[in-house]
Amino acid sequence: MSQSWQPSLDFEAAANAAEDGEALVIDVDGFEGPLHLLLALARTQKVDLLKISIAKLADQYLAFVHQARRRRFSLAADYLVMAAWLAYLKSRLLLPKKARPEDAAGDPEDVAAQLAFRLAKLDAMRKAIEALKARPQLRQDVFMRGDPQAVTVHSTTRFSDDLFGLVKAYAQQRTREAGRTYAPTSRVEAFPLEAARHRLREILPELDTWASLSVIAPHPTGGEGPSRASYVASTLSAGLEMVKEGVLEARQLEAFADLYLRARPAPVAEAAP
Amino acid sequence: MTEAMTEAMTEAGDADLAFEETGTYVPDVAGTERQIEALLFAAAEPLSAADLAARLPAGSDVGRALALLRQRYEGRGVELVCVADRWRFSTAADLAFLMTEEREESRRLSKAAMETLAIIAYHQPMTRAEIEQVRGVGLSKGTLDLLLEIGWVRMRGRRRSPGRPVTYGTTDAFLAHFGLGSLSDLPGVAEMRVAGLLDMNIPADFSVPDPSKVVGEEDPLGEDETDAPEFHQDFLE
Amino acid sequence: MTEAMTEAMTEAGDADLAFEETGTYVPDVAGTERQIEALLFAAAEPLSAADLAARLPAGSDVGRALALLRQRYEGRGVELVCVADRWRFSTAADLAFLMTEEREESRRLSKAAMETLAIIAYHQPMTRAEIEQVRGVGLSKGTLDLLLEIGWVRMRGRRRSPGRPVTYGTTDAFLAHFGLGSLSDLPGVAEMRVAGLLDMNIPADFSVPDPSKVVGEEDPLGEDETDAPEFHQDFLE
Repeated sequence: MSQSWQPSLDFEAAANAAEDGEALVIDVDGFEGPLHLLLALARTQKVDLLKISIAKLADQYLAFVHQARRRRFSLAADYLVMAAWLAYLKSRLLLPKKARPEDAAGDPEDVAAQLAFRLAKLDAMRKAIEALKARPQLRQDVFMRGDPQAVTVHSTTRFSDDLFGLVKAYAQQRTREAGRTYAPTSRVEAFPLEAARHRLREILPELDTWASLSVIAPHPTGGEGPSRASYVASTLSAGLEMVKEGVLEARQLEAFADLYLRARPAPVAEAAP
Repeated sequence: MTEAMTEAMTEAGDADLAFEETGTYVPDVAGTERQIEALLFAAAEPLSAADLAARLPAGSDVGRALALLRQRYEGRGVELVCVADRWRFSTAADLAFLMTEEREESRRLSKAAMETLAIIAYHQPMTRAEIEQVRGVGLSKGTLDLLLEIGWVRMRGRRRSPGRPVTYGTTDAFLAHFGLGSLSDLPGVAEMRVAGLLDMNIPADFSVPDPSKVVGEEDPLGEDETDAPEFHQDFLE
Repeated sequence: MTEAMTEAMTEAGDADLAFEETGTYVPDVAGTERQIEALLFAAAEPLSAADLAARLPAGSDVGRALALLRQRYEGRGVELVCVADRWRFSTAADLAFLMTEEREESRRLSKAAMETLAIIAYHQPMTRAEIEQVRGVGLSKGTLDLLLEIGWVRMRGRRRSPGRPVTYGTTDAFLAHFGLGSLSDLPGVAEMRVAGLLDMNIPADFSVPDPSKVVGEEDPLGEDETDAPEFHQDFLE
């Protein structure tokens, strides 16, 4: 088996793949998958991808995988399956054509052509990347007006939200909701009246001006504890009790409007020095 | 057109350095003019001659290039003006009438509104209480109003349940905006996973309803109900 | 400099209406050119010919004025370019070295992301499975997500095939970033299409070498590929 190809291999890809930091990258010296490795090998032959020798390519591939395996015990299954496949394909190609009935794998020459096609396709995409990268890119090579002129705007709103945003919002919120629903601590809790009373007395000094009940009532934290409705209801009940005691005043401008609470001003006699 | 300007234009694009008698390389003025043109165009604010000089190759004749550039743009739709010793391009004063045009302002929905819209889209018909139940937080009054106002959400009918709450659904305008042929084109669980939107640790029985199949019983809305948002629902539910 | 351009320049600033034989007033092209120049300079976003026409006096010859304007700015520090069917002024690419202050921290895409982007751009619409088929390797979760997030890739629709998978395509923002007028301006796309390299399956007339060559040494490929099995299935799945 020829070893001469190896020193000329382009290992630049290794550095590139390492920076990806993607968990699922199958990293064998920087080749993401069997096709990428095959393409790199085929390129070193410096021939038209359509005229590559599958037999030679198979040998090189097998040698590479063999080497890589020695250094890295856990080699991705993809590489091994491809190796087995290439070995099989090579054997089929080397055997003289016989009147053997076609098996499920099909004519080896067809399969080899298919492989050559896929390599040519991947190679075309590689070249496309280089061509794209070589183009002047916005905000790196070419720049738009840095200071667009203020135009008197008669604005009509157009929403720029797209389907991805919509689906993302849905998935995020459902995922969150699923976590909440399945959390073992999640259970219905009420905000005890005692606690509401205690809390209201605590913040009484701050209630020197009218404050809305919806602001005073605590907000639920995370997915646990009483619901917002329970907070509001208990705070309202406690507040009404304290109105009766004469330490609070309540006020509502009209039916269904916000309810406001305020500490009843202290009698002048007590406030005087 | 002045002599200098014509000359500058024929040399335009030629940013080579000219070799002067003194033996030092001096950037040619046409190249400098071009560079200043680009700098002033891309700058976020007006630049002084000193600002420009600091960003140009040493030895650039900023003053002369600015003069040429100003001449070049004279009478054009865009003019080079100097205000408080700083240079900038601005549109010609006589074209101001063009600049008072209407512009579409691109806006994005708030997170809450987007989530509400998504829930209505996937689960419709939904009552307000049901939306809150899925989101796990209360729905502020403005959120639904906004979606109704944009025209992406409509009142569909009334649920056959106590209180007969109003149900909400999406509109054709919603489909059109998001490029959907029909509600069945909304991506399902498989696509969400594929797009990386779902974690590995979501429950195994996680599913997304098929919004093209209406579940839950509802009655059509009454005649004059269609354009009155249900404010009292906010308090009843 | 062309005849038309010289003429246009001498008339520059003259936005008067010309009286034509037909008896209707028609805006003259030099005036239109000036107005377009101002509009595009002032705009924060690229404008399409239709956008421009909507903001210009009725009857303005936008197409001709744009052509003249493009010529006028050829080789200047600022150039008129058409991206994604929209027109914008942008600085000349060769002056990038001056623009250090305007340059944004470039988002360096991973090799996998770049490959995915190119595959989508050249083949769109593409399903995720098809992208994986071309790359010969699975697509990790974050890759498509990132491209969608940047706004260079969007969900386009669904393939009419079993499972109705979501298809992906590129956006106008992608074209704008790489300065492409349209998808047909993608580098090498015409050649690739002719060579059959953008087909998903090996084309019937795909040029394959003569199979009568020495087996095992030279390429032993067959001629008819009509029912060649999908190779990727053998090692990918």
